[in-house]
Amino acid sequence: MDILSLTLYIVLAPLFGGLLAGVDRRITARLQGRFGPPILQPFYDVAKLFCKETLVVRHTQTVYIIFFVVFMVFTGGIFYLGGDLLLVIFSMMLANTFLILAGYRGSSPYSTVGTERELLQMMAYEPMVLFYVVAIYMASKTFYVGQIATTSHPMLIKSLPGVFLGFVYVLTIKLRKSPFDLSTSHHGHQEIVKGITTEYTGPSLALIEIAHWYENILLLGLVALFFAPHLWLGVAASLTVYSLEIFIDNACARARWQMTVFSSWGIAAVLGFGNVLALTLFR
Amino acid sequence: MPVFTISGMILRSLFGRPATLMYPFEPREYATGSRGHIEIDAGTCIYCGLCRRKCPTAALAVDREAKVWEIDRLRCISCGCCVEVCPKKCLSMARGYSPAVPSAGEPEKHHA
Amino acid sequence: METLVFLILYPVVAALALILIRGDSPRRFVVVASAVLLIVASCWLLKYDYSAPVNLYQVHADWIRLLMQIVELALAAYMIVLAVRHRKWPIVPLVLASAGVGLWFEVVHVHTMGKGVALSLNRFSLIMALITGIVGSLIAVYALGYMRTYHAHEKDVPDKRRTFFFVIFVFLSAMFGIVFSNDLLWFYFFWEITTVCSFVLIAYRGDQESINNAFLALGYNLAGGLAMLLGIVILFSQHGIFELDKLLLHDKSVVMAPVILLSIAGIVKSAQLPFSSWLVGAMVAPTPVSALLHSSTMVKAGVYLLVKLAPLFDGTYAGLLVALLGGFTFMMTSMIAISQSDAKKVLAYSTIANLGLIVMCAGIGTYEALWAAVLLIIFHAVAKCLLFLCVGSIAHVIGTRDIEAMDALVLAMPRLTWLMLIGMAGMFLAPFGMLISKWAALVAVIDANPILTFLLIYGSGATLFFWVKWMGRLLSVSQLRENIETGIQRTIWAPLYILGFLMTAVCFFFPYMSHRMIEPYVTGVYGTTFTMSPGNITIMIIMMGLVFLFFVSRKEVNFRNTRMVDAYLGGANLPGSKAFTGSAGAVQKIVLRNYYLEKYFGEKLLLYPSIFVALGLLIVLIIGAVA
Amino acid sequence: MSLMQKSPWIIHYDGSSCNGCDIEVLAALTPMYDVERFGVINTGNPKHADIFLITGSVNEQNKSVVRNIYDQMPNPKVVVAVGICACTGGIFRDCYNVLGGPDKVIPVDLYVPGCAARPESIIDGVIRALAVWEEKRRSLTGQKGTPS
Amino acid sequence: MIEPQDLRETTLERLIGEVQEFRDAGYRLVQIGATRTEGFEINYSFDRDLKFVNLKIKIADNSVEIPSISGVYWNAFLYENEIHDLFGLKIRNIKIDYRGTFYKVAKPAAFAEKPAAPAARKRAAKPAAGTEVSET
Amino acid sequence: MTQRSIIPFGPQHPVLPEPIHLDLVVEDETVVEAIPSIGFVHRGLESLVAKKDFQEFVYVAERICGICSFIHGMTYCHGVEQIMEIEVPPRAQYLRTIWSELSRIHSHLLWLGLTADAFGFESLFMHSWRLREKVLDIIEATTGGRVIFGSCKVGGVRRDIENAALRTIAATLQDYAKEYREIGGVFLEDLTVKRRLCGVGVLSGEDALQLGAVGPMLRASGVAQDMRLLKYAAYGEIDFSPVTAAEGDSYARCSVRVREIFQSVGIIRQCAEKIPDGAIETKVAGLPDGEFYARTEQPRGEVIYYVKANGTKNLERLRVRTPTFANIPAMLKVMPGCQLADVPVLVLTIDPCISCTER
Repeated sequence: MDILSLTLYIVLAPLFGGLLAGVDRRITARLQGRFGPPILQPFYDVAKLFCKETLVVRHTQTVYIIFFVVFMVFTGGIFYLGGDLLLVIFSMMLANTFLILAGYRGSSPYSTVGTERELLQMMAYEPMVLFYVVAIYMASKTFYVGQIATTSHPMLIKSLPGVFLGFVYVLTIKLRKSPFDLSTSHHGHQEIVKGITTEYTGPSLALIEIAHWYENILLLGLVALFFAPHLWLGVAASLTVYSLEIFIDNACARARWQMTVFSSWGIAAVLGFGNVLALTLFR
Repeated sequence: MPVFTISGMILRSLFGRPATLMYPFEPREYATGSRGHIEIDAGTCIYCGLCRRKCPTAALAVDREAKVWEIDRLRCISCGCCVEVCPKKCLSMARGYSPAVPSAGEPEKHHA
Repeated sequence: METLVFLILYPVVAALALILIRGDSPRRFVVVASAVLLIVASCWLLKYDYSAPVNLYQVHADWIRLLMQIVELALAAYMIVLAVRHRKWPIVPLVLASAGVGLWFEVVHVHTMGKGVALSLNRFSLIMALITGIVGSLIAVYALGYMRTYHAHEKDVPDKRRTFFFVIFVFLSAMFGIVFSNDLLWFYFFWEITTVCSFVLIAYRGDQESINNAFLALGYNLAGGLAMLLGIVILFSQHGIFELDKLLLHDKSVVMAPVILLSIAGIVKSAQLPFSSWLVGAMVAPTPVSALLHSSTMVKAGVYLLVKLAPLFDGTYAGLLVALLGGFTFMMTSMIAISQSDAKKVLAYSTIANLGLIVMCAGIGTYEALWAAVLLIIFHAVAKCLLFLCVGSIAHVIGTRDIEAMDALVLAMPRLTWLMLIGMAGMFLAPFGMLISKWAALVAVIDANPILTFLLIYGSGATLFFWVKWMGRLLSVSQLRENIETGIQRTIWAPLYILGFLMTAVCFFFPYMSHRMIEPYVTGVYGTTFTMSPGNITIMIIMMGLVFLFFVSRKEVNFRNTRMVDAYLGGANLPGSKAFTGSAGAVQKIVLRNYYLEKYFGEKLLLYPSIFVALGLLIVLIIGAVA
Repeated sequence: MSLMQKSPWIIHYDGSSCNGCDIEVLAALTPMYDVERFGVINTGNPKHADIFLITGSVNEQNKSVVRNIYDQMPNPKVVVAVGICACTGGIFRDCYNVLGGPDKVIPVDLYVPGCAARPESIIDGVIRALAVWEEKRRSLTGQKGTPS
Repeated sequence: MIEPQDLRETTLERLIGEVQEFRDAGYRLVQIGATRTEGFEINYSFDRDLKFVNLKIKIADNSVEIPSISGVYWNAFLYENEIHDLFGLKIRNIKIDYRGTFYKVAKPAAFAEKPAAPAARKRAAKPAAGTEVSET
Repeated sequence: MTQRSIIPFGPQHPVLPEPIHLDLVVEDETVVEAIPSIGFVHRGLESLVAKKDFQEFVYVAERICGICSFIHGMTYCHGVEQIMEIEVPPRAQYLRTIWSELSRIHSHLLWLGLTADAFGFESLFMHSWRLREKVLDIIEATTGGRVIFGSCKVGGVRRDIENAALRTIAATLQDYAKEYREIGGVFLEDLTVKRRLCGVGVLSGEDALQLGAVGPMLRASGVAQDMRLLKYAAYGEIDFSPVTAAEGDSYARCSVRVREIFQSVGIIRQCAEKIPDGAIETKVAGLPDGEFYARTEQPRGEVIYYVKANGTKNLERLRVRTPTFANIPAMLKVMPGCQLADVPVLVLTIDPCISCTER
């Protein structure tokens, strides 16, 4: 059964991720008063990128991207096959570390600034993500996603409202949406050009895009975990959270890094830690 | 605390019609008098060459003997200077821009 | 029993031999030979039978205690002479106090003690012995090559290599002594020797700065030693216990006061926050010293004591305070490490941070915490030693220890860079050691106290930042550099390769190691143990396989038609020269630097408030002990 | 219209143009004309771009910049000269510092006339450029590995 | 004339002194321009609450050293670098001196050639109002 | 080993519509030093004066800059007319005022959009430019060109607008003003926008005068100076007062520009009411001889046209000093000490028109 669900995941996740990105771009365009691209636009972009020539600053920069994609798929695999939640978080961090090393490997001023900002972003959202894991462990007594998804009869959201709100706040950083799209963002004009992906062209850029799709699907899975036993309620909730993110993306200016890091730490401390405290006191 | 102050505008444009003119599919009609491209009524032209001298970017060429009036669309900045100065008023400014061309190519020729 | 005594005494013999040898090649022979001998001996310990939780060994010669007392007095005299010569007045009362109390205790009580159990051996001390034996002797071998280039570079430093190797091997024997001794007086004796060794080695350079730092370290450690001595005296006078194993069996509420005094000694020795400045100061010593004493073995002695006392801390008020102190140290020092640009300072702060993590686990005292602490000790010792040695060799070749000078090191010194990357991966990257221990610590901490979770989570955020930043600096290439990795002796490469292999081996075989050694020890102490579920272990092994594949894979893999081109410089680049036309027509080379966020995580900003808070915690701990 | 043609990413650089054509290129992105309907994104990075919209003529100082940007674009790539100044140097043709259109420095595939080329003519230019791009792509993949 | 413009003549020596006076009087530097006549004319214009004043200096050729006024008005360095590049005028100690790399131009000092002898066209019927150079 | 990296804020950059190069010496995202290098758009069009006669040069003058092209043409004509003592009929003066105010509105909306894009607020950029398109439609209807109007010439204007059309224009602008108020409100009240604009690039009034800043840069630091008070074109008969702000930071400059949009709408309404009938141009006879400094108010500030003629059909010298050239020192003074994220906002805060600067 594992092999089947693994292949199913590996095939379906990018499709949903791509569709999600397509719908995202269409809604963003409509919010901006524009007609917007076709829904399958992300797939056209990736198809075109695969047929482009590869330009490299250093010959060894592409291997990091390949490992970034491999680990991102691996992380999603662990999560959707009911693996250990902590392992999912640490392996996601490992995948992001490879992306950051890829950015450093680009060794150009803009990709280095983008990489440093990606590091700041990672430092910003890590506390909240770890509080997320701690809180879910405390509420459901297990780390295994499989067991959490099936056994926890009172929905986790009831006992973890603070962690849910904190996680949605930090999701803006992970989804690279507006107030916190410091390192690389889909918006055309950014002061550090394209951040980490400045030095990556053609196929490696396509791989990065596909990895982002996997990551988005994984993040929405993490959001859906709060509504654990009811699958459809979880899917609906994560889609509403995603559309909320799109709305915030179009309603905020980009924040500076200090605002990003210290506000995320503050939210993690207040909402995440507060919720964990509440759990320990009233257990 | 005024956050998301633009939400009214963006929600209105989300649920309203997008402001896009769907250009290539619905042709764009230009305002009257919009400076598009120069047209010549070859019959009335007396090939005096006044427009050629007045053109700021030397886009026109007039050959009195062969009775040929030439215009290089890639040089004409559609300023309307030749239309003003033409004694016979045979040049006119039409609406609509001149199309994109793959290479410079030789200028358009008009003769009697 | 014979191997234990051999391991304690042989290094002393080797040390004496080394102080007499003048020439370089005989010294090399003795050091290599004794290194091999120590490794074989400590592996020989594996053959022992560990069915019983702890094996105890009587030692019938009571002249040993007399010998120890004489050596202690000699050391005290030596320290007083030096303190007077260098006008370091606070040292003198400390030395007098500890020598006085020691002498008084000897005269009054020793004859009533009777035959105690002097030495003991269980799986935890086996692990510590293995670390000391293998890592310690590898460092000694590394020191041979390192000291030669060290004196070639630093012409003004007097060549005292004979005393250097003498003290190194004396230290190794003291370390074995600490690990095996069950009798608290023996424990205290070896504890004081390591303090003096560290003092001598830090002052090796002889210039004013290293002397000040040496005395600073001496002062702190002597205070710790004094606290331990008082603990032993109170323990014996009130409860008649002078052996560690009996102490562990005793009822914990009664014996809490001396245990807290002992733990304060442990906290000082492992440089936890209020006392962390001596370890950062000790970085002026040559790198093998920093590697041996100040990251792998000596500071581990402090933590060894605390982990031994961990069962007593389980659920007690003092245990929570020790855990808070450890966690707070972990968080603050990780954040301070972000703003450091000197490589050894970063390693020092990271060592303090990881020791803080181990102290936190010891403070919690549950079985998961103990399992995590032991695992943290193993991974940290191997990884940090590899990193220190690599930084030492790199600093010799490029002349500076500044991280920014290590730009494009992967071109300049590829082998050393990849060894450092393995070390760093061991330190913080997901499938490797530190993650597993941090994972277990998280599990242990969740059940204990949410505030500890807070400290652990924010600290791990900061660790990620400064490690990846350093890794990136090694890999990113702002200007091309040709290979300058020549002229490094074989005696330096050998230990580095062995440590690199050891690091990978430890990470790959950690489930086997945990199953064979750590879990039996934990069941021995608590009856139950924390076992990693087989599902997770397989996933981890797969991840480690993938990362290992990355380290060995051919890095040049690319898509079909690939073209080399310049970096994006806004169109102003001068083709192929990694530079661009700046303003006023100047040719501007690409310069890439990391972020150090001095304004937010600076040492000045964070260190003093954190020392203040840690002092508060300590005072509450002491009041708890007295009341 | 093969699949690949549906996502032409453009990069815009202003040679020595009077920025009339530049704001028209930017206007083409905005709601009234919205070139994103055709999948066009204005990336600022030559390494991600397929179509190079250059406005304005080339002068002594930005000759090397235009060359650098062109070299940093991965094949298959198309150059579109927007505006009369980019086609033939326009009204500033006989200034001492103007070398003429970008075709003096890089091969230009398409000329979009107009003094301040209207957004509609820029959209037409981009659509025609797609055909040129497709033809180049086919020739690139046709002869394995010899980029045009 | 929509607004009376006070155009004054001055010499190289008195330049720095007069510019300092304008600075103390609260004037802001509007522009420094050069013109190629037989020799060269350099105009320094200042303005305070819409009152416009211009100093003009005439020099024979561009080998004459002109003192830089960026000591008094820091932002003058832009204008001085520009007239140095376009007219080839030598200007001493500009605060930020680009030494000729301010503009990378096809023809250095392009504005310095003598203009072709103006076709001696008949003056317009109305005598040119000309400039009442009011000497104040 | 210093911890300073050098970032080329190069000629080509996604945030810059026009090429300017800044060498940013950066330490931890704080800009330590910014050294500019310009000249990427220098065409040397002032040398065209020798090749084109003074009436034909209007076409060149208009094409110095695309955004404020009409005011360039008008200032050139104003300069030549002053030398030749030509009386421009009042209706032409009013039409010129209306067109320059229309180009001020579309230029400020363009600037608002670009600044929003610089600090990462893409939907604000799109909406600002959506509103700007409406103004461009009005301009195209009246002059035939969206960006280069080409409706001004020496001695008057080329096209006329009937009074009825003028009144409808004033009315439509009046209800556009409602949407301008909404978009202006986002710029001036939104918290995330204020966090990116307030306190960024503070320039005191004293410094602004010393550094020769002009236009909104100067008015945002409290100095009420507007060239339109010189009463050229029809500004004599229109009552308006310069819009100023006190703080002197990017937020103040943004609020000055937003309020100037409403001021321009007001001016156009007054023009539509007061415009007299009559001819729109006078015959130009003779040749100019003499020199004059024509000064008018562009959306970016004060522009100087030094026109020197020697009685021939070609001008002897034309010197154009545009406002961005005067504002660059102010930008350079304000740049060190800011964050890397603020560099695009600061570069855009002087509303750079590089093609104006380098002619």
